[in-house]
Amino acid sequence: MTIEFETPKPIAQQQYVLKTVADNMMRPYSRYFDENEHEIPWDYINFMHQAMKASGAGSLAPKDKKKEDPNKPKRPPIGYQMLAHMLEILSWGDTGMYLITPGGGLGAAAVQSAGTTEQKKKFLARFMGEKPTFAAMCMTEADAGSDTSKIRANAVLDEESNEWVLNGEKIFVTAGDKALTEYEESGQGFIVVWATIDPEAGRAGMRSFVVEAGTPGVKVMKMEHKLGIRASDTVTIVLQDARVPFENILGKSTVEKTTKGFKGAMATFDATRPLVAAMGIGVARAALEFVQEKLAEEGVEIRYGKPRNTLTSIERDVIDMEVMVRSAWLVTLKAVWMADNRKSNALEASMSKVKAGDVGPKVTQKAIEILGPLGYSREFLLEKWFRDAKITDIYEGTGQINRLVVARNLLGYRGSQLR
Amino acid sequence: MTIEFETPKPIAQQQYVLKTVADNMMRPYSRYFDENEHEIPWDYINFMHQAMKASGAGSLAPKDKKKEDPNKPKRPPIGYQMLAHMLEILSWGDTGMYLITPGGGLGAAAVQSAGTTEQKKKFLARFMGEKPTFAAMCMTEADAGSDTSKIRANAVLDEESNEWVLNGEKIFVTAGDKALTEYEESGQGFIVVWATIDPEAGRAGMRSFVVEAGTPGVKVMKMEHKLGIRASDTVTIVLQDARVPFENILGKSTVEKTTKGFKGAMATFDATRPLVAAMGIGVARAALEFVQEKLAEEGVEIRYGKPRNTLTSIERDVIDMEVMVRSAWLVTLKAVWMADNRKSNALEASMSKVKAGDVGPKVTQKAIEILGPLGYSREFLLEKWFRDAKITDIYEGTGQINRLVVARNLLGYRGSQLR
Amino acid sequence: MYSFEPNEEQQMLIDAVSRYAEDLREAAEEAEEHARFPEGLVEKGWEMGVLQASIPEVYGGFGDYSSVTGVLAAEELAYGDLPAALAVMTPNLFVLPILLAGSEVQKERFIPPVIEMEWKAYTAALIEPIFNFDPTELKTTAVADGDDFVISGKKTYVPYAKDAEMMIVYANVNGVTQGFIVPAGAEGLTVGEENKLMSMHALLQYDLELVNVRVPAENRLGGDFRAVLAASHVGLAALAIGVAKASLDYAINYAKDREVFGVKVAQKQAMAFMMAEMAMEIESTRMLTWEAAWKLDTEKEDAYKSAYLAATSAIDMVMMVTDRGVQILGGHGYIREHPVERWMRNGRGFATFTGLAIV
Amino acid sequence: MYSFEPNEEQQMLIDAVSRYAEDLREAAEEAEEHARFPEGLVEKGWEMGVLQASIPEVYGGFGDYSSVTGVLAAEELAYGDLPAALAVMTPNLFVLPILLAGSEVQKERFIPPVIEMEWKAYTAALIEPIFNFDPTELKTTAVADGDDFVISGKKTYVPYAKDAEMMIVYANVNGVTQGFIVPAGAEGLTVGEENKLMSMHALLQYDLELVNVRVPAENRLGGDFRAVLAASHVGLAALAIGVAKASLDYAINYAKDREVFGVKVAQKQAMAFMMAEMAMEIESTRMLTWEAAWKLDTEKEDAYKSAYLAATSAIDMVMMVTDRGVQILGGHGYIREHPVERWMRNGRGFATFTGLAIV
Repeated sequence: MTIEFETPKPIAQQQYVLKTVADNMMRPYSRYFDENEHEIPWDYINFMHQAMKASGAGSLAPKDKKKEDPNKPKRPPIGYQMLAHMLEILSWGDTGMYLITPGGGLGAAAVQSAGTTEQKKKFLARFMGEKPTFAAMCMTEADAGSDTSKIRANAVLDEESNEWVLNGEKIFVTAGDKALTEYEESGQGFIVVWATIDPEAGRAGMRSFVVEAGTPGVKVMKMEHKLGIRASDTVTIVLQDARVPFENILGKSTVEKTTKGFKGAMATFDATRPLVAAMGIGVARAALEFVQEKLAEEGVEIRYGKPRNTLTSIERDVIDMEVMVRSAWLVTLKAVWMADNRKSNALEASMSKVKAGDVGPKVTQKAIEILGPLGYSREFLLEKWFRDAKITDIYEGTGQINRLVVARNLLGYRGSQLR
Repeated sequence: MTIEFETPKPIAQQQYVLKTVADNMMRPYSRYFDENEHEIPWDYINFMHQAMKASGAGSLAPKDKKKEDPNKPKRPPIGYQMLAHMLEILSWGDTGMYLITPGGGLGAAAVQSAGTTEQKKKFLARFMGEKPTFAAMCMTEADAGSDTSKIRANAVLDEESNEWVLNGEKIFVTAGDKALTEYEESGQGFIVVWATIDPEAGRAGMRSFVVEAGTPGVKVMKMEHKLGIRASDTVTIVLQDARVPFENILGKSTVEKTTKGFKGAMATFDATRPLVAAMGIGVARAALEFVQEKLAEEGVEIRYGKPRNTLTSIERDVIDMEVMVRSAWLVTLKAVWMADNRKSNALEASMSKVKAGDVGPKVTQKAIEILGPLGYSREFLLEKWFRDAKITDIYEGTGQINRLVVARNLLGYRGSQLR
Repeated sequence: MYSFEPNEEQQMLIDAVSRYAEDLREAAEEAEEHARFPEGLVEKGWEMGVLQASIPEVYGGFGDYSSVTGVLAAEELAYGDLPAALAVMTPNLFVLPILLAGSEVQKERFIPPVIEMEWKAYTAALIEPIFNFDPTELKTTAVADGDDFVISGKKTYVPYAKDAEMMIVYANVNGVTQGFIVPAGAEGLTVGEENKLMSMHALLQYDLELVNVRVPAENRLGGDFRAVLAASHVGLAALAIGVAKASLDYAINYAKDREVFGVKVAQKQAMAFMMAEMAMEIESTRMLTWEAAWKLDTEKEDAYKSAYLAATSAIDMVMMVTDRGVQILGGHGYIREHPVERWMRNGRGFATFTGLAIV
Repeated sequence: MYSFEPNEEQQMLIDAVSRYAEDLREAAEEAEEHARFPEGLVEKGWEMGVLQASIPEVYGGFGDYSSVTGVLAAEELAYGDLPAALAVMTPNLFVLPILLAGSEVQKERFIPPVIEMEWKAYTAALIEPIFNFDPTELKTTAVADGDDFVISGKKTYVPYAKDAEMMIVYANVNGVTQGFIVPAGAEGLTVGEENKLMSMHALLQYDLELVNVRVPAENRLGGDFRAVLAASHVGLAALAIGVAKASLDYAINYAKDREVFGVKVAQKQAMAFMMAEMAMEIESTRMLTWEAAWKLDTEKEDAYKSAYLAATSAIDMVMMVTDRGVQILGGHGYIREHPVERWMRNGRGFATFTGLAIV
């Protein structure tokens, strides 16, 4: 080991490719899909589907290990680092569009991390199919936001038919509409629904279920109108006596007096936090670079190296923005590097998420202020990036929830000791 | 009523007088008494004592009402407003020296607010005597800081001698040494000690007792070495079977199932919070004005009215400093105006304290940064003001405790609902 | 004396405006989504006569100009809805600069037609579509030519420019900003695109181009532009306070209502502290704004500076507060059903809105 | 590759320095109160050979210069005590600029005598006692005169100037900052008053006056001053991290130990959040600093800029963190028995300390 900051070659190559995607398939359409909230950017979706199929990627989730060539020198794993870079640059392109990239997102990731080999085969093959296909994760309920112990959706086993019967209402499901609605252009998707199989058991009774699009009793009830990331749909899903085969449960079907299963789910969140951070940082970098370009056009030079007292207000702002964006990114990189190297990264993961949640709104808002009347206008994408950036401070645990997680890890406290 | 910001004439006159005191009796000696921590500025003390005697003030505590001349038009009361201005400008001079202004400070204030007429006569007359005389308040204990319910000092009535026997240890007593030590130059002082007369009764059992200098069993154990406000002594006081006459208890000698007495004490704190805020603002204003003078000497103009983007970094800092100092002061003024007009000001009082606690450190530290190598040097008073200012965020309730108070008042929560 | 309570007359006005502001609040979401106010809403606000009450009788009004009163009313209006408040107050942009910096003749001639019972689009053009816009160093120029001034330049964020009967255009005269009364349809004056901004969709604002627009010298407001700028500073500060207060109150209600981990959201120390700080910063800015307005009314030497400090405070305060308003609602804050996201978008603009409100 | 772990050699150095830093911590309070380090303390640090290990053998050392290694060691030293760290590292101020910006001849001639086993006062003079000091636009000038340069100006914050055998004086040569090797006792060179600062009382620093001090042209470091400035930026950033980390760790221990309202102070959400944010900002600055040091070592194009960003981050971070360190201790934080107040005074100076540490 040593201290090093060289971008690995495969990542640099991927960055190059995705920059082209962002420049050509995302940015030119960003404004349109922001102004036309519930339209779907099929061009981008189809392009990404084909591109990923061609590259053999299939899904943005970390890949299973390839068979190793014993003659090749062993390289340290960079899967999460790769992913963080990909998400960062695609969000630099357009966070809303990125969020509906086909390939299964969090839904597929749940199957991959908690499913049996059989389940993986059954549910994940579709993402390499002819048409772009979506999956979504359904966790939040109206009365269960950060406090996931209050989930009320339930699954009852019908022993006669050997089916699970699901009831409940899930809100804030990202890409839920695309996962459930069978568009002409898309394959059959699914959602992964968190529900309790034993309401008395608290978190120990929580399980996740794969619910295929087309299942009777499952309905998309409401598409939210949002502040930002409008290219992605956020929906409410109602399950009314929705029946799924027994084998669609992810994890054990019996309840033991342990919250291991649930903690597993929470650990998945830990793993995804730096990835969410990366997305927020992508947006912030977009805004920073935009301001830097505009300032260069206006002939405004940023004099690095000067004491703060001798700077202009704008120089100081831009320098502070750079500090924020870069440091948030490095903290994120460290968190994914730890994940790749199987080091426990709960502290770093939540740190990166908090940082990105702070930095995105601050940097985008500063950018708007610096550009004045132009910054606030919908002529540029800056104001949109500001709206997009705020989501990072909110989803996958608000800044406050993540500060709690940071503090617990820092102080060595359990949840019961620091609420 | 109307909205008005004209400084009342009597206050303006007092400001003028105290400015002269600050300029001549405080500032020239500030550095000396900072560097020589436990020396006593008798010149200042004697001067203030004579000045206050001459003006009939006697004490900085709000005066009792004068007999009204029925022919004169009735004026709205301005006692607290006057006091806030006085403290602000004396702290602008030197907070440490202000804190040992003779006249009884918080100790005398406690007698004045909770004592009987007889007690007031007995204990307060001395402040108009030949020699400067001090009193101090003893509340905090090693294990009872913000959490006053944990006070362990106790008072037991010796029914034979009809004396209270006090035991306990009090820390962080401001001017405690001057209140208890009989210097050649000073009169006999006293301390007001908070103790429980019924350990089972919790806060309902808390009472305060006047303990005269010279009482056997009372000892100043330790004089603290502090970050700032070094001209004032902060001491630990130990009471070991210290006996005081029965009539030295302030308030009822019996315990009822009510915390009224204690709440009264807390209300006193509410009343003093804007005054503590005023002190912090005085220091901040000193630093701000010092920077403004230096910048003017250097030919640096602050271009008010310009959009932030067109400012220099220093202009922006100075403008922000002005905003902070002025707004904290206006919030404080409102709080004391409310007190004078008998409006409930718990919210405003704690707001002013939080603001001043934030503003003092921020403004003084910015001032240091702006003046660079000179700002950090002990050649100027700036670095001292920074050290002095920090106390505002700490004593009479830390910034965090006061935020709690603000939040409770804002949200309409009792202490039990928001801890 | 110090005193921190509106007088009786002001309190009555506050109460009346506050009732009207409830209508604004109710209409706000739809107005934003459809980029149009419901019929009669702005007119109803105008009919309350807030502006008229601050114009002396001799110019057709029925009161005296008071910056303090204007500030109190503006906060209440913005507590309802910022763009609607700006719409109701658009004629201020024309009337008050004339009152503050115009000649006796200009006041008598131009003010009375505006402050009639009916809201009419009289407006003003200050902001320019450039980087580092500075109202004290405008790029739009006015050059004396015989008895006329010839004005050229570009403007943006001009409310109701399309319908305006007359407007004030600010221009640079030898390094000094001066206002000029320009009639609609003046030769060389083109109303351009409707501005599409991050918020305030229902407040129609436009680009403006002036190519050698000629106005008689008597249309020039000869007074000190800094008085107008200061009236904008306190006006915007008051509006920012209103928006911030709206966001805080909404967040408080939400946080006291919603449970998380067995207690109310508001009972979480971190959340409670956030709200405490929001309240403190609102109060701080309000005090600065009141003092500045009072200084303007009493013609204190440093009144302009005070107004500037109030505006500076307001810009940062409203951003902090409205951001936290969204944050306290969490996921719900991001949904357009709740107004906090709209207030955050409003809040983001105050650094840019110079000249858009004058009280 | 990305990698975030010191290599084995670095880890051994960290461990060794960390043990020595415990001595520094123990001595710090008394050193500050008496304005003197205990006998042998600085020398003991010097004997660890951190500097020597980063000088190639050809110049008398036994290793290769690595900014990353220097940064790691500096954090550990400052975790013990900032002024002692600066004292131990004072000879760096003389040696490293020669290594970074000197000629081969200068390196061979001037470096070996300094890095012998004994700590000797070799130092450097950069800071000037003026408002708006800017290391890239010095007021001290050096003018070529025949084969010599003639240097005039005033300096301040020069560590151990009184005992220095030789020092580097930075001066403005036609708008460019350049270092000059100046021997003690050079004609025209006067060591003035001992500086009395807000903190670091035991680190003796002095004013310096130069009146037409003449040095041969061969004493001029001809290389790029920006390399020296960058080495100072990362050095100070690393020291700031050490001070901040010390404060956070102390606050954590205190808050986990002390009870209030029936729970530990650390269990209060507001307190816990404060510490979480302190940790995050420390980690953020550390990452920037490591990256900058790595860029310096690998000669990346934007290495100087990265170093500057790290220093900028460090200045604000260390102020925030050390202020909160005091705050978390409440009244106890204000008492000089606890080191948090000293760290806060240390922290306040980083905006000013440019050139006081070079790694």
